[in-house]
Amino acid sequence: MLGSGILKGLAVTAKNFAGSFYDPERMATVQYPEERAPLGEHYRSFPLLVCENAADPLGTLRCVACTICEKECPPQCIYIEKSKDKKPDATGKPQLYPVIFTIDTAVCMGCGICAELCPFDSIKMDKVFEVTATNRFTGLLLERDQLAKSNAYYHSIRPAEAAEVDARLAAERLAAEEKAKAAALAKAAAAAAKAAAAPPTTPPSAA
Amino acid sequence: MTLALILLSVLILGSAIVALSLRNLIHSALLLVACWAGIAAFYLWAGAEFVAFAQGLVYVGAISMVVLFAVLLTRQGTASEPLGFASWQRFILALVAGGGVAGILVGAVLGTPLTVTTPGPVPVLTVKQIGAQLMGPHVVALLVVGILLTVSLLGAVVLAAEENVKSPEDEV
Amino acid sequence: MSAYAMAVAGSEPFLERAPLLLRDAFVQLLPAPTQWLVHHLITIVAILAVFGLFFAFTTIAERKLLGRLQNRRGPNRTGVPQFSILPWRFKHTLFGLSQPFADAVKALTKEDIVPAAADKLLHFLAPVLVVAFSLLTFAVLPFGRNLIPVELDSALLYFFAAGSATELTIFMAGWASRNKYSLLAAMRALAQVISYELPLMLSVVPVVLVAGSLSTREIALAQGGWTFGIIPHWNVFTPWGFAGFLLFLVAALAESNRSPFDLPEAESELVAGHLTEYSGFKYALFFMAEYFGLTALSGLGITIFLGGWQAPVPFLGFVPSYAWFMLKLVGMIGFFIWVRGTLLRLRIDQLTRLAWQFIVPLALINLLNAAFWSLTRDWTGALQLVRWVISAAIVVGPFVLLGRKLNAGRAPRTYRYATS
Amino acid sequence: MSPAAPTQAPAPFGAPSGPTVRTVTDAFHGDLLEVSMGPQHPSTHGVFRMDVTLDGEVIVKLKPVFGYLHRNHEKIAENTSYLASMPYTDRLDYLCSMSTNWAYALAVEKLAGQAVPDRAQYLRIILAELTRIVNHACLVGFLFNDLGTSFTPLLYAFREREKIIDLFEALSGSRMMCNYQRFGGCRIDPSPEWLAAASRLVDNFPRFLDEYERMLTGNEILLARTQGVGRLKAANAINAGITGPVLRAAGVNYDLRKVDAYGFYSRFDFRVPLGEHGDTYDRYMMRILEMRESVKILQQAFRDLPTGPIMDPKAKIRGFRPKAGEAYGRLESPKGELGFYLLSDGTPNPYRYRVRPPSLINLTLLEEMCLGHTVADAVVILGSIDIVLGEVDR
Repeated sequence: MLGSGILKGLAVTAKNFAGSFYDPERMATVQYPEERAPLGEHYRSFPLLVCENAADPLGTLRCVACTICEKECPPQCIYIEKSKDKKPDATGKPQLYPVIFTIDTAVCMGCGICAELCPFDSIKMDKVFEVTATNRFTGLLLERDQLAKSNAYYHSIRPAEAAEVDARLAAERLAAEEKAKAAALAKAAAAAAKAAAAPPTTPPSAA
Repeated sequence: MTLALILLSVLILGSAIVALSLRNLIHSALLLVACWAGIAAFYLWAGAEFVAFAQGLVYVGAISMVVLFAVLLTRQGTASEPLGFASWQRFILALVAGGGVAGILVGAVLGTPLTVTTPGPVPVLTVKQIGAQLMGPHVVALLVVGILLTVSLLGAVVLAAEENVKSPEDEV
Repeated sequence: MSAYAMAVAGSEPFLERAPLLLRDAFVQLLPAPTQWLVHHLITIVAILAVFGLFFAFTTIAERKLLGRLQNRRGPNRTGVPQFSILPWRFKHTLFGLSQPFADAVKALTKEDIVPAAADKLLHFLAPVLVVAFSLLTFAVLPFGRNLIPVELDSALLYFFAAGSATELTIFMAGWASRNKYSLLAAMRALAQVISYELPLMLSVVPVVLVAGSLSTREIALAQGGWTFGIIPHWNVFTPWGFAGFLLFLVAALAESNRSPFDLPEAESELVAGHLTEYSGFKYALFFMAEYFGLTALSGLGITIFLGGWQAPVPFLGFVPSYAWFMLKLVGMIGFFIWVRGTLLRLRIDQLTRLAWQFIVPLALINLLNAAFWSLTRDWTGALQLVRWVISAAIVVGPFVLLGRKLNAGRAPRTYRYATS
Repeated sequence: MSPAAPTQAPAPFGAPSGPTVRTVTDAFHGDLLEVSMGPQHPSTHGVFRMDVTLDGEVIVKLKPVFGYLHRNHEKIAENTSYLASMPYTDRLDYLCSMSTNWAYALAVEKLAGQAVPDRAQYLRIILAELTRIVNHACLVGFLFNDLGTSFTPLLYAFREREKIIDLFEALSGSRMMCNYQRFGGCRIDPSPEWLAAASRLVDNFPRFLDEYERMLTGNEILLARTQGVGRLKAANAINAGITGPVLRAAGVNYDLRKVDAYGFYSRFDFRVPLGEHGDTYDRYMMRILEMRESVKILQQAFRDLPTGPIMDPKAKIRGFRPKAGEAYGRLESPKGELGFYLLSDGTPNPYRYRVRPPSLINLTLLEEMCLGHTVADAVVILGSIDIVLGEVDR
């Protein structure tokens, strides 16, 4: 009969009206500034640069200015200038570091490809999404010191991933130390062998 | 009361005259509506409540819509184009028709014996009484009007139904 | 207020008379020559104040109700600001109830844009007139046992005469804007009013026939009393009254341009229809007029079908009549909001087809039905049952037949599937 | 705006051809009205424009105008590496980034001869079908908005869509710009909790569909507004290269999930709903029925999801350089056949990159569907075609 479909529709909306008062399945709204929906483990907003020490963020950046991210960034929002000198990196190896590292967050689309491709676990995706600026040119252009976030912060936003990264880095560092030790040992051994081959009057010294 | 009558007459006559002189058809039509509204107000002033509201309902509410609809649907080109002088024939015909109507009206007005006496208390005519009058002594007139309107409605339906283009929805 | 009403008022409870007493007390304070004027002014001011506020809260109620229907919360932030003039530090969102006032401030402070090509005078007049016409209709509604602003013998006629002029203003707005969407909206408004003025009146005529009066007061009074002490003698509880009420609801929705008949405004097709070129306070005025029109039509529906200000059950008779009226009004508005939250919009040709092929014939049949009902007034006992059955059959039969014809060839379909 | 204009106008679609007989009512025909609907219009689903010529409210001519959202997608892709185009494909059909990602990954994998592990194949099907549900729910909601509801069906659909979108966010880090598929697998392995939540959601989804259908499918106004409106003939649809639910609503059995059986679709048991009339109602029902079939596919996928790696260990993320050659990868996106054509010259960038966007090609017959209908119908027909301007304009 004419009108039955309309009546059914009215019944459904009435059910939803009632349901919105008690059924969280129906009323899924979160009252934003007071309540916040939890962000997922993999949530990403803008990139950040991980540094080892929060007290000296620029001195302990993991970034070695390899510019892979700069080249691969789809919207080309990263600009890097390499340093002239070298500093030891996380694994103690002397590396270049970025003198200038800027990300234009007005251009950045938050795809996370930079973080994915970074071989040094330096650039990672942040989770802050409440970003405002009063100047659209300078305010959204993030410099090195604004981008640098400590490893502890990285741990706080992505615990699982950060732990994995730390473990990997630790392993690398260990490997590097082992290698250095092995190299030192080898050197010592070589020196010892040399010393043994030399006249015994020379006292054996540590290399 | 007299002041009200003067204001009403100014409204009615003024809007009618301006409506005639304007070149913009829509403006004229709207002024015509204002004129009708003024007439309704005049009936109200005269104590004919029922007629006043009927006037408002039929003219201001319905006929104005039809007039506007017709203007919008049949308007050709811009509305403000003044009509040129077409032919003497038309001029004479217009004169005859207008003069005829004016003559009848003037004759009717002058022919009515207007007694200038102070009337006694006007009997309040209820809708019921009007209805009884309509259905009683004037039932024939009412029926004739009804038949006339029905015939015109049917004519309109026939006119409108002549164009029988199949809409794409009908074809399967 | 007529002498009759005053005489009746004398024997009524205090609450029933309170508004009149208040008015009279105030009027007495003034010198005698101005009393009649103040008397009327107070009535006008009271209507403006009450229904102005009612409009304000209807907008928030609509937004919140629609929100709940759609599983949202609706506006719930606007409340008392912290730096208020209140002596104590009080900050509360008040469930967003002060939203309409914030909206009013916003509408007032917005730029008023008049298109360069627009017909300036008509563009300005349209919002003014639309509010004026929609307010006129309040004059004849009986808000309470003694609360009728103007008692007219042909009140219903007046109501429709005043109400039908609002579509004219919509036409003015649409045409004066010189916008193609607005022009289409103007045409739609005209077509709509031509189609729905008649059904609206025809749906009311049966009541006039049975009550034997065009006066809203008489019609409301005629619906007093209860059967078996619980079923009120409202027109809606008769077969012809129920059918008439449904027809009235549909026609009233169309007349007040509410969803599913909001064709002139049709936001998905015509951007905002006749409102496209309006901004700021003029836009708010149209909005206001729409709600006034809706309120007035709801008030009329209550008066002629839902027993007016009569209490639904005898033991609640102590509640003042105007409270009942307002309660019913809230219910009606709530129903309209509910319908808006559910239904889709009709197309203009379907709208006119619905009017001419369904509602007008049904309304005419319902008129016959009402005639039958008033002729068989003295049937009692078992005959009463027969009367009910016949009356119901008179409306249900044509309803089913016409409905089938209207919906011919359309039904939910079943589909075939391919598995490879 | 000449008085003779009505007779010069093309005959409405479906009007009887042959010599026109002038009737009395011809005299009442006014001027034709040209309205440019869009690019700023609430119902053109983005910055799309329809130049319509109206006789009263009936459309006698309609010209779709697009390109307002042109972003040089294909040329940009030819100047960046293969991987860097992946996030850009999110922006093609921004409602269904998971499917679009997959289509691109499919093309690149074909080009590079890259294998995909089983778990990744299943994940892709899960995400593509979830995307189909997201897209169809959105579409149906927007269609009802075009039909004039006050957002109610749209918000119900969005409520359910939001749950799926939240899953996407939890998995890929972004709600709509997922950037999830990679050449040779997927980016992130979902946790067991994620899979459980997704499975629960899918199991509950038919309840929502039932309620939705109860609310609207039998609604008399919906039937009147959509049945017989915007009819598309199967032959015309095939000629125009229309694909997806629009084609199937016209009764043509063509679903790439069956035709190509890409991915692991051959392992799944599902049916393809077919329409009969090709009108707006059929297109609407195709979406509803496809959502029900998607739920079936998803339930099978969650049941059979294998364990294992999600990325082919031989896949190269950095320095990806496919051998010279060409490939066309296509899949059944929610809107139709979405294809990526790639021509490689052995450099890190594709030499030629071309998208076959279903939205654009489905749009080509808009005029044919709309002629003879009113403005109100044109909006609904456009809504039922399901376009996303990001994909139309690229």
